[in-house]
Amino acid sequence: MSNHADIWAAPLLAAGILAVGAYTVAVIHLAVGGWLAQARPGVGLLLQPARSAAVLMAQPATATERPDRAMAALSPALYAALAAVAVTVVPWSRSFSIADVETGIVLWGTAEALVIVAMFLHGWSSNSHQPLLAAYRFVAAGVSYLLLSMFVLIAAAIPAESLQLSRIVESQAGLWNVVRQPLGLPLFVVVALGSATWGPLDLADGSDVSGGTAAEASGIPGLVWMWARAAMLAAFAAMSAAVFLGGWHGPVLPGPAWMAVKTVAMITVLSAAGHLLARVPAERFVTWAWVVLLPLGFADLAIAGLGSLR
Amino acid sequence: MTVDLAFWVFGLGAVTTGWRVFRTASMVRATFLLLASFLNVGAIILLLGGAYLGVALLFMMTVEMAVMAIFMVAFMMNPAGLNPMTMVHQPRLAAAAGWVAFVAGAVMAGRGNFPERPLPGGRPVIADLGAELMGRSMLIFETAGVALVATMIGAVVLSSRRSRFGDEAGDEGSLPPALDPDTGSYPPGVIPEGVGSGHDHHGGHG
Amino acid sequence: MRALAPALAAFAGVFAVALAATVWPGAKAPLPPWPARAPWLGGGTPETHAWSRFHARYYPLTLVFVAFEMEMMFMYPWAVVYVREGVTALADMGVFLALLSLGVLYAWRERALRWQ
Amino acid sequence: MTVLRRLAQDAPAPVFVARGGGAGLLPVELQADPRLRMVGSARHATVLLAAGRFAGAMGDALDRVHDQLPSTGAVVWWTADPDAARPPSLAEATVFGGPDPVEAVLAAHRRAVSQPGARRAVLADEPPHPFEGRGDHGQGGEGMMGGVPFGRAMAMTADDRDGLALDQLPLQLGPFLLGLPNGVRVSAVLQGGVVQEAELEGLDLGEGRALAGADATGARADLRWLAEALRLGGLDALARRAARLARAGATDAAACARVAKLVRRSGLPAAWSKVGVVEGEDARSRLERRLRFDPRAGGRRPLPADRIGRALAGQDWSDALVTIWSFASVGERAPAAAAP
Repeated sequence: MSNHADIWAAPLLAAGILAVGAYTVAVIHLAVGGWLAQARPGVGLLLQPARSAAVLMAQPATATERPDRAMAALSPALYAALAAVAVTVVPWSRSFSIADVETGIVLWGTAEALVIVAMFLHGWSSNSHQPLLAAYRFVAAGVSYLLLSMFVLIAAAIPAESLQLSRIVESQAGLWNVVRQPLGLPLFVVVALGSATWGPLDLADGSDVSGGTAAEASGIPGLVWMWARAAMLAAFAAMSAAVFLGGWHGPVLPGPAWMAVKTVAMITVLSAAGHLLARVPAERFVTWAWVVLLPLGFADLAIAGLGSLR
Repeated sequence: MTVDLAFWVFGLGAVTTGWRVFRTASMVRATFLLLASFLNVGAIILLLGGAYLGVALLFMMTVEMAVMAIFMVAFMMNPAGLNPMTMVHQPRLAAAAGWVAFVAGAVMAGRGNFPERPLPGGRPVIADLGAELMGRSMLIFETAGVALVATMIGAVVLSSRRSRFGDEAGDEGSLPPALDPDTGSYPPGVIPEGVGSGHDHHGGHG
Repeated sequence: MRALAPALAAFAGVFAVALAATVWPGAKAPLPPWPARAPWLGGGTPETHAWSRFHARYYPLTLVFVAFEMEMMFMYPWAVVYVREGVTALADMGVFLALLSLGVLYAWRERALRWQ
Repeated sequence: MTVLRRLAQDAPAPVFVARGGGAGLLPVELQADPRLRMVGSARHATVLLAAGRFAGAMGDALDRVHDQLPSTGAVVWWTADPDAARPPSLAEATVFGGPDPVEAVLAAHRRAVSQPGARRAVLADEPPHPFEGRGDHGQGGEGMMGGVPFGRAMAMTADDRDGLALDQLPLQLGPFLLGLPNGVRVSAVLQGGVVQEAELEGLDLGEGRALAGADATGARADLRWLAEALRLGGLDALARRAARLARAGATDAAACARVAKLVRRSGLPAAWSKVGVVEGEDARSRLERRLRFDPRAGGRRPLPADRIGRALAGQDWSDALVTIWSFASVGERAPAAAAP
């Protein structure tokens, strides 16, 4: 059961899914924010991300005094491309993923690790102080949450006896992982918020460092970066839906529809977490991740292991 | 055909980025060019059918180069190469050694007599690896665990000044490295109390 | 490998488009004047370049992480054969993780997880 | 192209607000308006809204911010004394004297995205230090670490608490940074994101009339303070809610209590605990005091700037900002201006 898209169709499919996903993230983010701010958002909300994107497209790109131009151009592109490669391994139905790789969750982990590199380069390349501080503190958080991601995905692989995403979804036919391994999803949400540098883990682009690695970005480079962040969050929402919420399994509706519904639900959860939780100071997050969350990751693995003993 | 083409693309990519490592003045660029080189090598391993090994290489190298960048920038003078400089010491010797190694490797690869036992496609390589780790190689695997704990403890002991005895107690009793290990001379201003002064030693309490 | 090709193609395609979008609009524009290019400090000024021998406050942590991550690479194949191997695999990994927790516990007790 | 412009015109205007003399925390309330979007860096804005008076060093800082606004951006000056002397950056600004500048900002935004005439920089187009053609390679540097490559010196090493001697970054931050009270600038030496030494400077906010509504007391003042604190903590939606309540006059005690509850649940108090401990009191307890919206609790003696400056040493930069903001007095005379 290995299915994959045509090599020429793959980029278009990945970019299409991400474009829809990123726009959905933006709309839901505004809707939840408006609701929380009691601002009664109207239907104009649906166009608002396009409008804000148009502002950036009308704006010239700025430069700093002595940037590393190549790295400054490469890092947003790398980040966007990592969201694309991540979304390719997500299965949308029993018979369709863009690339149902045998080593799916390892490839996913590689993309997460490269996100840390992209983020660091984005902050480094402008040769500006606040982006640099933000990039370094992000790396501290990154090396702390990356292990959690590995633990929860490996735990999901145990009952599936495979690292392949389609098999992991298949293994949830009876019982979804969110029930079978209850610690997995909350820990994976931490990883999602970190990788998209969102809400409580917005350490790379936080307001306390004037927008962090993006503090110097305006115009289209800024837009590409913002898009990539939203796309990354969408990719993580889809991955959570596949690995923990049973993927395409569900009554009545066809598989892809269930995936869409679950992805949107996850985007709402992530967005609400972003709006309701304050940014965690990097130093405390690091201690917390190693001393509290990592043992929870062990426990998740133990639960998965004990549950899979025959 | 496609695989051949991909091999050449990744091969050239690996060599070019590897070469550029030594032609840049920025530590960050050097580190991530090296990463790019490793990623290309990982892709070649994937082409060779190492489904798990290839992706594992991509993963490990990414993480390790990210950590290396932090240390390179921290400890190297002029880490961004704002003033032009060269990354190589003893350039002639290095170039000669590099070429010798490259030619030797290329000759071995091209002229060597390798056994031809292609594995049947579709073998579950990852499960085989797992079975190996749980079977014959279990001792090796557990030994690696002990070695990694020793690595962690060693890394903490060597790098952290904070300790359970206090925030600056990590260097309790330790001395800065001597400039010249034979004569035991220290750079000016860092001669610790009780060293070379002939008095009784107090240790270095901060 | 055949399944990896679309993933690689998606990477390359999105990378190329995003790179072109970032680079192309500014390619012909003249460089903004010097004051427009000063680092953003909310009206403040720096004395030096930001690029420096940056004191990452968490360096012991990164070393612990590298060691830990190396061990994690064993766990992927382990997970695949877990159901087949049963209690052996559970015990094996239990010992392994117990060992590594010792490393993390030690790092925590020595306060190596805090900013140096 | 016209579609793009029409879309951009109707977008929420990304505005960077610089608070000057006589503005108090009144501009914080602007985020209540959904047609505006407050941004943290002038590079993200189409409109620079300068609120209040900008004299001396404040004017110089505004000039720098003005030049960092993308060249298509527009400038609006919100002032009670339109005839007062103004820094060069405000020479061509749209002047607005009324109580609510939102319409003026929106008009400036529409102008900026539809007919982007390049705004001229007001500072001289020259590098911080002349470097071209100097040094061994013509980029102003000497040897490995010397000279002024590309116009700036390189950072130099200094001892630090963990025994390493890595580079120090000496810089001045503000006065227009999120979390800095009006007219406060920080001269800090950072090493690896940790403050080694810091000094708070109170810049001259000038004399003259204050903006209508700049002075606020009681719950409204606390809500203004809270709105900025929440933005600093990454809670933009809650910050907008607090700003809306402040704008409505802070009369709804139950609504204020609900905001306080949401803030307590957000983890912000936990993030602020043990930060900026001065006289046995941390930023968390200062936050908690504000969250009670108790008019009698206000009016505590502002702390001298040098005490705050000393409290910053050893903190992470983001914690340092939290510390400074936790001491911000809501009135005009920010902590830095208080006599020791």
